[in-house]
Amino acid sequence: MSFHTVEHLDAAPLNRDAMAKLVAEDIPANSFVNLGIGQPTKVSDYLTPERGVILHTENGMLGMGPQAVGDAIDLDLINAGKIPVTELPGTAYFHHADSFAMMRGGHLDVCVMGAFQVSAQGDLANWSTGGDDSIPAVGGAMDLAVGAKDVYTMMTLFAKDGSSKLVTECTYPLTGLGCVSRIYTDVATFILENDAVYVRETFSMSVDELRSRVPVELLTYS
Amino acid sequence: MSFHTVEHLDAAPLNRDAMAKLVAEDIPANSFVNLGIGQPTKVSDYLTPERGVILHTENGMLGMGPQAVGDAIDLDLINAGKIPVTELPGTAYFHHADSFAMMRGGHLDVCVMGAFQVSAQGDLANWSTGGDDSIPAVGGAMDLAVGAKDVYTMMTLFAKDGSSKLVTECTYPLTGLGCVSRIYTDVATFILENDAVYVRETFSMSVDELRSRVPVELLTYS
Amino acid sequence: MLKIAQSADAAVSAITEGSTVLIGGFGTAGQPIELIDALRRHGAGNLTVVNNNAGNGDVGLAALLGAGLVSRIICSFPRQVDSYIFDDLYRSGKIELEVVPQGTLAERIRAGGAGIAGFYTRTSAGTPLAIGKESRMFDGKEYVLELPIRGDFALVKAHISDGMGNLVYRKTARNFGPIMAAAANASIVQVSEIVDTGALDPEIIVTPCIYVDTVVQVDADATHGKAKA
Amino acid sequence: MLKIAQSADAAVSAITEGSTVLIGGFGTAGQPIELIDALRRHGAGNLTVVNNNAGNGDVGLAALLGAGLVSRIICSFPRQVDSYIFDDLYRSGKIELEVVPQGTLAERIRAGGAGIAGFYTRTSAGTPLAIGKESRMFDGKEYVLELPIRGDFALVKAHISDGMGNLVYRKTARNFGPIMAAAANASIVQVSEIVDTGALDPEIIVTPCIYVDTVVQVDADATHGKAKA
Repeated sequence: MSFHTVEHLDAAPLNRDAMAKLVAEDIPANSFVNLGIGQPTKVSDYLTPERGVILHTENGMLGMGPQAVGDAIDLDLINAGKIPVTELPGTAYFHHADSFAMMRGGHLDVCVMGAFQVSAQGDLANWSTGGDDSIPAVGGAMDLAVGAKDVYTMMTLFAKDGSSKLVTECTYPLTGLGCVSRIYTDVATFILENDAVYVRETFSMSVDELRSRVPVELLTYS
Repeated sequence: MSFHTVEHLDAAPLNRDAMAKLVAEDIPANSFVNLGIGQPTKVSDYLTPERGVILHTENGMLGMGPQAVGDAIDLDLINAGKIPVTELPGTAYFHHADSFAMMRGGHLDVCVMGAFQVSAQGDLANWSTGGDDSIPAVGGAMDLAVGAKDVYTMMTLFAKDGSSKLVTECTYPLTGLGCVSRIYTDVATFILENDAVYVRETFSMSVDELRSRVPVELLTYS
Repeated sequence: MLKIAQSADAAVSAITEGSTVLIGGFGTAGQPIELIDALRRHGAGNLTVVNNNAGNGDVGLAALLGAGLVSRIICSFPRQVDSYIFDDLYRSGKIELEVVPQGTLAERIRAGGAGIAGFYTRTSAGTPLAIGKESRMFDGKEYVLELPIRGDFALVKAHISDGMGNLVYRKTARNFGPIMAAAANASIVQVSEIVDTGALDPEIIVTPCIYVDTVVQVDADATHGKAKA
Repeated sequence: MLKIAQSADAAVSAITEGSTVLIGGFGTAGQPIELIDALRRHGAGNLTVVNNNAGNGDVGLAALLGAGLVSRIICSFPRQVDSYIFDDLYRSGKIELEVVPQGTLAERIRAGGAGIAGFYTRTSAGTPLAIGKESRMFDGKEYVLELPIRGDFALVKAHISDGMGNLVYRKTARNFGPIMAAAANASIVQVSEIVDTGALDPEIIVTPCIYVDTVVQVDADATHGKAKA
């Protein structure tokens, strides 16, 4: 794929919905996709049926439909975030080992996950902040990280203290090595390819400003 | 289990049907059983429904019924020997990996297989005579040998040249190590337990005659 | 041969102190609440529990933990918004936790039922969860050696059983049930309906009866997955 | 996205010289005869074929071998009463044979589709088929390390597909189909019927559409498994 780096200097930083919409637009038509718990779930709101994207949920379902409301709520039909969902025509159910075989075996085209940190090499940290007091809980994140053909991540680019979450080396416990191919943030989107990090778009700030705040070499598409 | 060794000196050597009947009588009620290709298939003729024995066939079926005849023949419904069979109430179908997981995972109570040789330690040789010209073909024999809780074998005790097929060490290529627990032959039945070989019954010959022709220490139950 | 128990309490009565118990469910979907409640009343302690989570709210698995009967839990995602009972036990050092990536957990349970003594997966390679585990390169990538998980008992929730113990499940409540039933020495299954043997199409059976030891029918309303409120 | 091919010949047209082709079936049950015949007409040679057997009589897989298109076969049971075409090729050194215990063959194919780089099985430990393979002790017993099998293509016979490629099978014709579909880069499936998406109950689908690339409907009489004579 080839891009031109675009700076949207007058745009506001993206909110969560705008980020989800951007991710949804980038997911190839007719692909098999897993959306992680939390923010990535929102991506499904922007996947129109014509796109033919088929959603996998780790708890044993391919062909997941929108969130269930009212009488459609069935506590035997939930997604990975334990939210009641619906089934679409062509849905299939399977047990957990088969579900993760599907994931680990490289059959999913894209997964979208939240991130605490992503390194310039595509290392992902999104399951633990490593605090002594934190209870470790990984779920399916490590399986998704190694299994999906493409791993897209969503996060705000800067932590509350202003530090960049796109880093030279992750300081938080790793989820997977060299697995991330795209990073969607509120102020920029990045593509990781050829062992380098490219800026694809910026929102509200220039590439130069990004470079001043992100400790990773940022290339641009010409 | 405890037995008394019985010598049926006046009996004729068992034919294949009589051997199959003996095996069938020894299979515990309500057990899950796999009958190997060839002679062991005959055992099913002597398993009455009241016994509640459930037959597994390696090609993906639990609850196999009798051989199909006439209009009941369906080429999509065959046993491991590729003979058309029928299904009983409570049958389940599954794919090959699941079928052998069932076997390898130790869930079958008994399997019955033919044998070329069995050693005093319970080693089994039943897949190749090791001739240079022979085409190797193992099928599911090695999986059954390690998977079933009990492996019963059926064979004539003596080869055409008069040599014993119950041996100190198998000379034919092995199928599995230390897996056989019972040996049914035309002239005697043996139980392998506590690292020893016990004669349970003889047909047409005495224990002493067996001892003179079989190069393995034979114990008797008192 | 299938035992049909007359109550959930009868179904779990053979579970002994110190057992490893595989408990199905992903959150509350597929969680065999009635069997877990019976196990709590039964009172066998020092249990090792294998479940994807570590309980929600103060019912089911959470209540079992709360009763102090579980000394060790193997799961992928203990920390949830309503896992406060586990959280307290963990922080006060009253329960041992082994966190396993979810797919590795499922595959280890499958291996336990399938006679696989170990397998190599890329999952967790290079992460803290691989520390202390053997790893090995295949085709230039690092894989971690993972070992099977088996249970003395499994508690599973299915939808329908026939008279022999053949099972079908319902929607995403299937999750860990089939692999746990296969990986336990004795599987105890709660269903909302028991039908005559032969009433289930042989093509649709998910768990063949060979993996099922005890079945108990529980109140259908409680197991059909509808919201109760 | 599912391709629905208009003929078996069109369905196999992308298979190239030197490919590894997983071919379903146990004997003739589940053997995708029409796809194999099309592959023979297609003529791509130097194939590696993975199948439980090595052909029966002079049709289907046997005919593919007879046409000289297969240089290597991986199977568990080549020698059958009517495997004379394979027997001749083997004895004259025209085909390479790898014999694998049937359960190990199935598990290696499953591993290929499931991202497992290797697994330990007791099957074949201490036998000639373990020679040259790594082995290792677990709990005092010897286990053999086995590696995954993947295919460039899989040829599978199923019973019904929906419009997305979700599959159900028929009786023991299911055999290797589901695991081969999952272990191939491109799966080509012949079915006797294609139904509307949504017409199959989601609970009974055996192969989810993610594992299916191309479906072709062939003459139903030939695939319903009834004796033809």
